Amino acid sequence: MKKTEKAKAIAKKPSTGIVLGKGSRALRLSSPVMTASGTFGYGLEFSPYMKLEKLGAICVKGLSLRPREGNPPPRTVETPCGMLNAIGLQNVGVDVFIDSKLPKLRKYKTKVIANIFGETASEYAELAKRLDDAKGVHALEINISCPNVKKGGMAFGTDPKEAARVVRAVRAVTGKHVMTKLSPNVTDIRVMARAVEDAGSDSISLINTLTGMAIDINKRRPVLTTKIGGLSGPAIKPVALRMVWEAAGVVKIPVVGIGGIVTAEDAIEFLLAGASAVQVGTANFLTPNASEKVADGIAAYMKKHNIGSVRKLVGALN
Amino acid sequence: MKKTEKAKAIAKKPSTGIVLGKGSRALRLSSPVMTASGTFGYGLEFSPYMKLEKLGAICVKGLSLRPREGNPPPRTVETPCGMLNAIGLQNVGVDVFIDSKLPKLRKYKTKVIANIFGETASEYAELAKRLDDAKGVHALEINISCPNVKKGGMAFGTDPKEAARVVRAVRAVTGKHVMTKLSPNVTDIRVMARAVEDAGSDSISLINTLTGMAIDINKRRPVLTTKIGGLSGPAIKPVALRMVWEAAGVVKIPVVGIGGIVTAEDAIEFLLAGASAVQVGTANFLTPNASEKVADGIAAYMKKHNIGSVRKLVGALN
Amino acid sequence: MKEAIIIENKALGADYFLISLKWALAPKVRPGQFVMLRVTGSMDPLLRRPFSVYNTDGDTVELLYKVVGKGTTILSSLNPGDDVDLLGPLGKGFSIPGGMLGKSRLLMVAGGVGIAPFYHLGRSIKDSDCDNLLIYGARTKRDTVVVKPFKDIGVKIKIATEDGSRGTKGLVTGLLESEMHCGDIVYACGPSLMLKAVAEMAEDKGVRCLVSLERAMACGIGVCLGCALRTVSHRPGRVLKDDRTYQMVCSDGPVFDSRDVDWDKI
Amino acid sequence: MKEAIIIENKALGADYFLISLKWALAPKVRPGQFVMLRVTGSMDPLLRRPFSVYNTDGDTVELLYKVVGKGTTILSSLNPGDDVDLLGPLGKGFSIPGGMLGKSRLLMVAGGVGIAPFYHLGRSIKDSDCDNLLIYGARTKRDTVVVKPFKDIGVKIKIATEDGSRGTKGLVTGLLESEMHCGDIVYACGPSLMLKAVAEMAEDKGVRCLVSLERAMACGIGVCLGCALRTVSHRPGRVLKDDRTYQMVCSDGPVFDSRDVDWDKI
Ligand SMILES: Cc1cc2nc3c(=O)[nH]c(=O)nc-3n(C[C@H](O)[C@H](O)[C@H](O)COP(=O)(O)OP(=O)(O)OC[C@H]3O[C@@H](n4cnc5c(N)ncnc54)[C@H](O)[C@@H]3O)c2cc1C
Ligand SMILES: Cc1cc2nc3c(=O)[nH]c(=O)nc-3n(C[C@H](O)[C@H](O)[C@H](O)COP(=O)(O)OP(=O)(O)OC[C@H]3O[C@@H](n4cnc5c(N)ncnc54)[C@H](O)[C@@H]3O)c2cc1C
Ligand SMILES: Cc1cc2nc3c(=O)[nH]c(=O)nc-3n(C[C@H](O)[C@H](O)[C@H](O)COP(=O)(O)O)c2cc1C
Ligand SMILES: Cc1cc2nc3c(=O)[nH]c(=O)nc-3n(C[C@H](O)[C@H](O)[C@H](O)COP(=O)(O)O)c2cc1C
Ligand code: FES
Ligand code: FES
Repeated sequence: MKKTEKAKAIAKKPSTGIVLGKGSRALRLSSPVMTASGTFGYGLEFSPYMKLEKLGAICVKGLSLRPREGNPPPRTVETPCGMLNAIGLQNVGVDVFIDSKLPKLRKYKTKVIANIFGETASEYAELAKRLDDAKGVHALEINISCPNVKKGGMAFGTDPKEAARVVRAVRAVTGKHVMTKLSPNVTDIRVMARAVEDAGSDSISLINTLTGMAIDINKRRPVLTTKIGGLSGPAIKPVALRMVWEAAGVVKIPVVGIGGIVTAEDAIEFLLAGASAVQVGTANFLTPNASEKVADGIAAYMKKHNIGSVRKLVGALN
Repeated sequence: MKKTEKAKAIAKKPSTGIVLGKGSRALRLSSPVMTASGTFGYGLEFSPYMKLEKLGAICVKGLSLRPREGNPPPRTVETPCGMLNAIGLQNVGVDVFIDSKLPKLRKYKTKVIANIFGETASEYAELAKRLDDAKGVHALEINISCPNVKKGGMAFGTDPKEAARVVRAVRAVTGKHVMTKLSPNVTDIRVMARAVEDAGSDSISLINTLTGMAIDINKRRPVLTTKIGGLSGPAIKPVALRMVWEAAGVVKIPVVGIGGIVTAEDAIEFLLAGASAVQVGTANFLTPNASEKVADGIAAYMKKHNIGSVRKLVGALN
Repeated sequence: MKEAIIIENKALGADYFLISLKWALAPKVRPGQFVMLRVTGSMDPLLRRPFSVYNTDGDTVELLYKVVGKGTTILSSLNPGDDVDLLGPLGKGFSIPGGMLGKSRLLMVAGGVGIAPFYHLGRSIKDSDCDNLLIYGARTKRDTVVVKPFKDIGVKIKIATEDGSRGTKGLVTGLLESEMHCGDIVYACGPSLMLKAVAEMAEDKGVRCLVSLERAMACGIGVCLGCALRTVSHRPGRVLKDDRTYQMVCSDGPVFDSRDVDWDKI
Repeated sequence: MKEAIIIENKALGADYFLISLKWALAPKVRPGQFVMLRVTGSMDPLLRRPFSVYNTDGDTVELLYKVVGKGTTILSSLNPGDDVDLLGPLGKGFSIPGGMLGKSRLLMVAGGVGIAPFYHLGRSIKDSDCDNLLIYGARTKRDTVVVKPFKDIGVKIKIATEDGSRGTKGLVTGLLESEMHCGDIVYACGPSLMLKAVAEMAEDKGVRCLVSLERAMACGIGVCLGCALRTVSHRPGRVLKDDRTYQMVCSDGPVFDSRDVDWDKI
């Protein structure tokens, strides 16, 4: 390739960069593709399978103040085009994360989002405080929508007032970008989206899992010991897409689309519906480099359709 | 076979009969398997493919006061393990149904449930009145949960007060069994279930479709002209099962389970979760005799596990 | 829904395949009818896929298909001996308008895989007296995968390819302009835009024209009401508004009189 | 996740199959490790399926599997030349407790398809001095599908069938009673209840016992935290409560020291 041709090729390369939010709390992503919390470990586990740098960000497994041991097994069960999980937020706790996971993660040139979960608003605030000066954490994702724990979790995610309370508590103690992750188990997602926007969230991500159930007809028992679990995977994509489209229609802050994304085509549907970025979840289990493939596929689509910047795709329905 | 052996065999044949509700409004079904409204036409279309008598009941396509032409195409799109539809309740109208469909349906030895839909509570009542003395209609299913029409529909299905108002209006004018069909697009299905029970519903059926969306990334348009449609099929089964289990836990009236049932195993999950009967929907498109197979499969399971009556399966979780 | 056993599943090039199936209901199929095929026992893809019947012979049915997505990819990977689940025959198929057979020339117009139903039709009319003609449009020479079979049954055929690599260069409509004559009956199958153009031309010339349409289908038997087509006709039993009506492509069609179709809303 | 090509997919009877795959990573597999196999490009079944590696030979890997449901049914329908997607090798596999190799006798105990990992193990230890023994339990003679391969590599084998149609009548634990001796190392794979019984017997006799466990798995690489096993050990990095700990069968196992397993909660 001659020099000028090379320059042209580079000029033509579509820009996949996207900025979520504004000012000092802007989250600058080199790609609109992130990985969803709980499906990508602490990121490091995937380095043998893909280039982590291809990702805009990694959302790590939900963190709580103290380590949590999670629910008794069985914790997962396959369903048609989906799976139910009831992990129960097993995690090493925020301190171990900061001390022993984060230093290794910092070596990778990708953003890190800490997904946090508390049983009270002040626990959320405490988590945010501890992470506020953790080097290498670029944003906090408030998980107000986990169906698999008894206290907090879902309650915060289905009541707009409670949700706003958590967001305000976190907002008050951190200068980092705050992303609030919404639960789909509500009558009107727009109400929730507006509530967390008003409370000061810099962005919203959705959807977390739909609550569901599976029964073992031979044992005549729910398969999961918790009876109910969270449904994820391609099965939920149409619901997720609808909610992202609805939420994006009523808030000004950026929206991150999650739910059943396996291919670049899936991700593009979410971008067109109004998401500024996406998270790949369950697909990481099917193909450890699924998120990388999604990122590559979006770039290829942009090239094919002559779309210079990923921003031009966001909400670009005819 | 000798006479005594035959008698024994008959005695051993498990009883699949089930009675929904009490007194004069009891709905006596020979099988817990029905077909879901909108997926089985007016029943007659399936007689070439199966024995309609195998069914406990047939729920016919949603009926409105006046004929409705439905939504512009495309009206359906496949999704992972599911489909979205936005038929828009195209139907011949209640009068044509009574005059020209019902007489033919009466010839089959199975119960007929008329699924009704109005834009106001008084339209529901008017429908119920017209059907009240229609010979061959054994129950009314109130559809307060159709996502595919602009007026009424979902609003009735997501607000417990509105739902109760519709049920009371119908209850006031009919002596027939009233089954109320709930929408899954709510934060707490138990609130809806209790509201319609208190309003006088004889039974509840759930779930109707989850609202969802699909986007054509080449045309950059929602696939459905209505943008949003109703998600059905195996994909929604875990959500449906969870909601049936939750609803059955809080009401005393019988619950009819719907959502993604394809096989007898699926149906048995619903029975164990607390449903007294089930409806087979989208599966009728995959296999026109799916409902017959489900009915046969339940009987086989009962035989294998030595369960004398289908009632013993209802809610029989260990 | 009777099981069918694959006898052969032959790649014809350019993503086309011809599949032969042993199927008890094969003798019942009339030209222009279709079947709904379930390519897998899995729930993804969930729905059956519609395919026109290309040919029948005793208890064998043949389908000509093009690989375009999930379902057809799976179908193309199946082997002789595998079984698939066929529902059909479905739809009304081509019907020769009353009394015209033998008196009118049939002008068959096919675009791409729209050629599929014409072989069966061609065989069924091959003893007619008229000088029937098939006009076959495709993108390139590679896409004209079934020319010889038509020649073998004595159907006259003219070809148009977009790049001119076989036959006339251009679209079928170009060829049609000179070939469509008063008194012909036109049967057309192919992309919607082609059908629309053919229908307009037929209307201009006052020629009867039947079109075979495609729609996303869930049930194939007229019950889901998914495959609605806006028509301007007033067949009984359908709901009207603004003088239009929805008919079902699967059960009222897939073949429609071109004058009945609301081409603005296709 | 490297693509693998099917070389052979042989029915062994009684729903068992032996599949041979050409797979670049085959040489890396250690005995007792497993792979996660994606049987279809479709989204149903969604998840990969875990299978122990039965054997490796150059760039060939062999899996012994039993058809029990959706995924294994699809797998059994695949043909030579088809490709499948393998993730692995995964898990820690069997490790010979420090310094015991060559000094202790290996007593392999297999129940049903639990035989799978032992062929690879058997081959890897076949040059050891000890008089190793495989005890193989199955329901009936028909289910004892891989006896000869073990004999061919010189592994001594004793069989128990539930109906007595081959070998001793009864469960493997019956045979074990007389075969398990102090100083042996027991490696066991099979149904949980069998493993529990074997573990108890080993504990009674003071014999080291490693068990290979199964769990529903989503990721296979330790990230979904789905395949939790309650253990009584205190390995670092795990969360404790009431002195117990969850370990992941996929990444901490699938082989565990039987004393570490909380058998009450299996
Ligand atoms: C009555 C009828 C007869 C047909 N006859 C034939 C035939 O003889 N040979 C043949 O190859 N095809 C025929 N088709 C089209 C065929 O049904 C589709 O190509 C097939 O369903 C695609 O399935 P898929 O899973 O491979 O593609 P999908 O993955 O479902 O979709 C891939 C692409 O194909 C488009 N598509 C999907 N379904 C249809 C459809 N029903 N019609 C048009 N486009 C569609 C989608 O929009 C998408 O762009 C017929 C369709 C109808 C309605
Ligand atoms: C580490 C490991 C190694 C294994 N090695 C082998 C092997 O070498 N050969 C072999 O045939 N099988 C092996 N299995 C079991 C195998 O993974 C399951 O039989 C398979 O996943 C079933 O898939 P399916 O889709 O056919 O069944 P499904 O339709 O998913 O289920 C059918 C039945 O099998 C049960 N089942 C499903 N998954 C598992 C599982 N992971 N473990 C136990 N039961 C299950 C279900 O509860 C159900 O009753 C192994 C499992 C693990 C965890
Ligand atoms: C095994 C598993 C664990 C999860 N853990 C978390 C978690 O810790 N925090 C959180 O916010 N979401 C969690 N989720 C939800 C996902 O991040 C995501 O929102 C959901 O799975 C939908 O996306 P998907 O369909 O792409 O998987 C988890 C999901 C799965 C499947
Ligand atoms: C094409 C289609 C049309 C439907 N029409 C109606 C209707 O008229 N009235 C109604 O109450 N439900 C209607 N439904 C909802 C079904 O009755 C059922 O509640 C839903 O599809 C979930 O069940 P399934 O997953 O088994 O299909 C329709 C569903 C489909 C797929
Ligand atoms: S496909 Fe269902 S009505 Fe035509
Ligand atoms: S299967 Fe995911 S952690 Fe083991």
